[in-house]
Amino acid sequence: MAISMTKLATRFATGVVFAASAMPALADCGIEAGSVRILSNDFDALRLINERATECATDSVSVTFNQTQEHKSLQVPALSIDPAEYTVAVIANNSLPPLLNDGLVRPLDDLVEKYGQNLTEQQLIRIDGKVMAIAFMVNGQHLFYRKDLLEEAGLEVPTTYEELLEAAAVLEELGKTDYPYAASVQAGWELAEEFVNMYSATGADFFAPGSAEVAINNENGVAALEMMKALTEYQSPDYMSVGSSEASKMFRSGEVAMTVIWASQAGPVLDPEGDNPEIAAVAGLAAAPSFQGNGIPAATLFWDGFAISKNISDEDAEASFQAMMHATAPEFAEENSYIAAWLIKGYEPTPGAVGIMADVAQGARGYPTLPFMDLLHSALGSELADFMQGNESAEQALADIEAAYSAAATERGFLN
Amino acid sequence: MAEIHLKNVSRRWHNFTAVDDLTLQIPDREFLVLLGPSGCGKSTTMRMIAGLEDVSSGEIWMGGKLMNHLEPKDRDVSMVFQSYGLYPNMTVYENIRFPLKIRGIPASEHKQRVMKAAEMVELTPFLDRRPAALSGGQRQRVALARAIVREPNCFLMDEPLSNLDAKLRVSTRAQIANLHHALKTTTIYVTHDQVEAMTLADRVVVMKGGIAQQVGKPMEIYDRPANTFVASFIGSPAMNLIDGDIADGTFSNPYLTVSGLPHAARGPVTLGFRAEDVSVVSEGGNLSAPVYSVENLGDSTMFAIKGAHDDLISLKADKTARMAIGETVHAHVPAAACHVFDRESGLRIDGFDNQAVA
Amino acid sequence: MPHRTFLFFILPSAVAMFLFIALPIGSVILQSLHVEHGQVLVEVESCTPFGGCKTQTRVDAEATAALRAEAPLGRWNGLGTYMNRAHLATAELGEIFRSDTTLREKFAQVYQLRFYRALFFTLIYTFVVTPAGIIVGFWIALAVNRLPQMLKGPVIFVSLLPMIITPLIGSLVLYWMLNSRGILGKALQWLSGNPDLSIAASGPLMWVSLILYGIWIAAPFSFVVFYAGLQTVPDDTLESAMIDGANRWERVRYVVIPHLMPLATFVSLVQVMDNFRVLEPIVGFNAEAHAMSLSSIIYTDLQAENGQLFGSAAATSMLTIGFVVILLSPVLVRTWREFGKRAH
Amino acid sequence: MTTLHTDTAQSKPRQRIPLISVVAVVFVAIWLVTAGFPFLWTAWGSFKVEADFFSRIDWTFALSGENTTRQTGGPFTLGGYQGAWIDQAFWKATLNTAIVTVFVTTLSLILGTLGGYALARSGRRYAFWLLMVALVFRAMPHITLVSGYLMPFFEWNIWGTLPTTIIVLVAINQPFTLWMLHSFFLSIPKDLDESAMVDGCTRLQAFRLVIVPVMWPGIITTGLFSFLLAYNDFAVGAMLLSQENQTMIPKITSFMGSIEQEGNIMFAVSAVVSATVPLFLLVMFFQRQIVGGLTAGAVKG
Repeated sequence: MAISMTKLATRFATGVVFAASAMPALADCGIEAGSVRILSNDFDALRLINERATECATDSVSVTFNQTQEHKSLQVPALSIDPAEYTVAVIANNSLPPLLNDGLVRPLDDLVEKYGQNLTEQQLIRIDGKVMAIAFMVNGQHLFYRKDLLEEAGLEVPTTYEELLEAAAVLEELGKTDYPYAASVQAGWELAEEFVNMYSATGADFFAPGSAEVAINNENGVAALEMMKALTEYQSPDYMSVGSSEASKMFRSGEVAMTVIWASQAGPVLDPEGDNPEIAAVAGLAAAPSFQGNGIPAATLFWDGFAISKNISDEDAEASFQAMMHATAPEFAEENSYIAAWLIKGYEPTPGAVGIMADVAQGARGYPTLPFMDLLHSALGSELADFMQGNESAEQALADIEAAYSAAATERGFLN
Repeated sequence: MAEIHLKNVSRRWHNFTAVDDLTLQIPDREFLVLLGPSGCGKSTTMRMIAGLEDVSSGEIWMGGKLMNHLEPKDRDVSMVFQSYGLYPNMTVYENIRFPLKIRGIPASEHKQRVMKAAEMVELTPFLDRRPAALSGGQRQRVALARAIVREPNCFLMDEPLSNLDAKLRVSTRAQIANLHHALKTTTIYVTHDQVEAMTLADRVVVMKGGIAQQVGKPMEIYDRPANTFVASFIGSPAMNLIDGDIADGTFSNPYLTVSGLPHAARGPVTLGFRAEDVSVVSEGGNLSAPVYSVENLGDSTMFAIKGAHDDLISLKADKTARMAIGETVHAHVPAAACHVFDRESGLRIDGFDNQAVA
Repeated sequence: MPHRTFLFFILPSAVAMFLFIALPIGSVILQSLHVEHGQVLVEVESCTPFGGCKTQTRVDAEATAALRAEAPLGRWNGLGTYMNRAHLATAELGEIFRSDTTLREKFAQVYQLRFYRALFFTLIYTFVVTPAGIIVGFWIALAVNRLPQMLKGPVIFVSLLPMIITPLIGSLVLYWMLNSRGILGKALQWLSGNPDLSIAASGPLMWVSLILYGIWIAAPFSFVVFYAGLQTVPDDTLESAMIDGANRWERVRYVVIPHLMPLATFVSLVQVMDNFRVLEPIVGFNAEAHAMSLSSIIYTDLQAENGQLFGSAAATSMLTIGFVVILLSPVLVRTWREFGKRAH
Repeated sequence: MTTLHTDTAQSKPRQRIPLISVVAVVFVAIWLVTAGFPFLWTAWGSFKVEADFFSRIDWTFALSGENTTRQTGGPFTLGGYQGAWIDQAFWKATLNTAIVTVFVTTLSLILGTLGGYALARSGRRYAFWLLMVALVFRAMPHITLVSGYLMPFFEWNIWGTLPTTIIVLVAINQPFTLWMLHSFFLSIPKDLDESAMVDGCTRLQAFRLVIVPVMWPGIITTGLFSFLLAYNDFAVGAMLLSQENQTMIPKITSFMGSIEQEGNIMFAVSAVVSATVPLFLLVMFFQRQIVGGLTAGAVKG
């Protein structure tokens, strides 16, 4: 038993890196000494970055990381203590606010000046004039469609949701797929995200300027909701349990002709060696449709990036920044251009990034990096399900959301 | 050597008093029986001596040492439980050896001492059995052997015979009497069976409601019960107790008149006499009533009649006596056999003693 | 047992429970009575990769931290959190009941409130699954008890499977089978003759599935307890019932069931508590659209994605405990009586 | 034993015996399928590829293994197992789970037997109230407790380690362990520990040498439930363990993917099947003790 375990361990330990301090340095990151401790979400692109960061480990530099889906629950308590449990928090625009709210991350201007020669202006997340985080990749929702079917039906690629509805009607008539359309409207976070996308495309703000008062209970909100409801006509009756992954699978297996889902699904969808090569060959990507004719794609862009802990020594902060600079160096983005849409200098968009790049080009809005956005998102997630099932009116739903949000925001001290 | 002394010992829970201010002096080598109905505090008293129960107030002394706060293991007593308390996972041998092992007696002595104890209770053939494979009587003897193997200062026995059938009870009782004779260890024995108390005890403590009603040698208690409770508890059948009035040495109630009693009291009293002191006569006598039941016991015949409060009064007659239910029986209750108790308090009224001894 | 000995034996356990359950519960109660400090909001210029630089609202971390340092618990809110819209919603309830609507409409409006929606499902789930699980378990126990000796082992083994499976995984396994493409989902479509039938699309079907799942996972526990209990049914009583002319059902009714009653109390005690905490099937079945439970709203409140609401989760937790105590109070009273009897 | 059917032969009209037996057998058969089929199906499916087991086209692919044959050359594949165990280092999570369960079970039983014994033998009111408080503790949703641990654990620098998680699980498990063991101890006669004490044992010796040996059925039954709690734990492990200490269930859910990235569901399926195997073995070996333990008095209410 013991012997076989050791054997297994030696054979496969190369696949997983736990504490890299014992490993030989594979790259010279120019770090003299320090401890780098990374907390990140758990998906492939971040896994690659984390592992690349561990290349900086030397006798005097230790690099460890913790990839977990619970990272959002952990980051605030883990960075609140002194010294912080982690020196680097890999965050996205929706997970940065909690750290900012509590003042747990440090300004990076001097480090950017010293080590950030490869950074582009676009990567610098500036808050109140200070660089608080470095973004390195982008994600967001866009349209996936079947070139062959649209062609067969004589349709253009829809650029607005109004067009998409018409196209869906035609495709339904055509009857080549089970349903014309799929969207990620699984009850909870994804349903709320879909509303955020739709509402973003109206160009209106979510909150009254300068306050935490929610401002979605208006005709824009009603229009967004009614469009979401109208789209369900062309979706599988199971739509309330279809998330981005499920919609992607439906598209890949030829059950639907169009879907608006996360750009990170482009990889599996376009994979010619996946389960469905014949679909991969005819899949097309385009910006998310706009809405109400103002041309803004109904998507919210997310950037993933990192921030450095405040409660650590300057030496560790410097080491951490350098390690992350090494991990997200231009050659990394070049080598792994298929993994994600990088914001890193030297990245050439691949065919899989066409959709997200179109979103960016057409002015899709970023997901609001506001301290109270998560509360609104949560209220949307729990209150929208009834509306989507036709149990209440759009006006009622928006009123409920406003009430639920206000209760939560009061508890958190944003409203009085 | 274990002289045991209980000084004003009480045991109370919340609002319930199990033992109330009990004082007892138990000399070394005595066989003391605590006798009483269930819930009278006799077991609690024993458990306090063993250390299984806290003492609420008062002191327990043993061999000149204050025991109140000692753990059971430090009191050098051994105990036999009503349900035997055998260790089901150990063989008979291991069960008997357990106290030796746990008290750190040198292992070299174990075998010889266990064998000796087993021999005394005739268990030698069963030593490698588990308790589950033994009969009730055998289990009881294992418990006895386990108690004697250690030669403690004091044996405590908590109704050890009550789970045995009638026949075994008699033989085990004899065995216990014999053991005490051989070992001469101070023994405290709890029972609700007055026959056990009478046959085994050097002294008996009759208890009720947590209070010692009478302490004395078995025959003393039999002959001079201190109150109506003791009188009704000791003897088989129990003493007949009849309410009536006494005046000028004559007790009278509607169906019984006894004269010739000492002039020690007057007014309402309870008269006690034992069935065996009565002589059933064909005519006359001072008692006459219709027969309620007849029991032929072989060596004698018992007649019962109904008293004023529907209580039964037993009369012992010759084994040849024959009567039908409903016939009127006549009997003579001799004044010399009568005990007189205060009606109110139930306490024995002094001045009748000398005649009572038959 | 003397106090000192009792303390010695109970101490390790009591310390563990005190540190990791009582203290957190204490802090949970404290938390539920407070709301956070007013966050100091400022307008700052911020720049992101998309849309360039804009004026946005931020929390002034330093000013807020200063407020927090003064009173770390936040602002005293009393029972405010318990009464707000996310919990007992007293104000909303009052309005609903004052309004001039039919009872049916009133119910629908109350059902819109998150807490009552969760409470309603939790209660229905608890009160269907608990007795149904007990009854199914009891019948399995009776039937297994009739099997030939050699079959009993394997049957008991298979019967215990739903109990030992990790709840989250058990619910996933069943959901995979039940969804419209799974083997059971297909079977349902075939049986109903409706090719579009899908449990994910229908509220009532989802409820039925959740409840069936609950019974599936609860029955083995009752089964194993009742089966054990059946082994101790006294032969004498059964035989005298037979002589008294009782048929099989009457023997079960008048001898076996009374004998198993104490076990049924134990089982229902455990099961009411477990069922009242139902969470895993709702997550595993992707059922949030159709069903919420008290635990699932606590879970939602604590998800970092949603901007953790500790106070709100704390209040729901305390209300949950309150309901459990009410549900269990008959058993608690009984235990108290028994304990009193045992005391001397 | 078997009282319910020994009586049938003598007292009932002949023709009713087969009927009721048939009903019972059919009922048991239906139950067995209900209880066992999901496991059988999942175990079978774990040797297929996703396109078969979760076929969107035809569920019968799960039986025929069409895509499995096309993709791997045979109707069965070990791909899921290889992916989970080797590529994703599920073995590491298994090892962590083994450590956690062994320690949680052992510690729960040590603490629980001591405490349960005290509660069963003390007739005092505070013992009753302790039991009641423990019952209320059991009603507390775990997730609420866990979120409260994070801050202090980080502060004391004990977050992320196995011992911390083990102690938390033991504590969370105590109310149930105490209740169960307390009822077991009630079924053991008081005479036993009292005679041991009179024979010269301290309370602790009496407990260790006399009571524990006769408690084995109860300890095994309670131990099984502690084992299941530790083995099946998700909330505590997911929040309190760092990556290298991750246990099986959180690992399996991480195979399921997230919004950002699709998971590999077949890894999850084969990990689920792998995770169920030890439970199978456990029930197989301890079946007699579980039932026996329950009979011995765990359940006297």
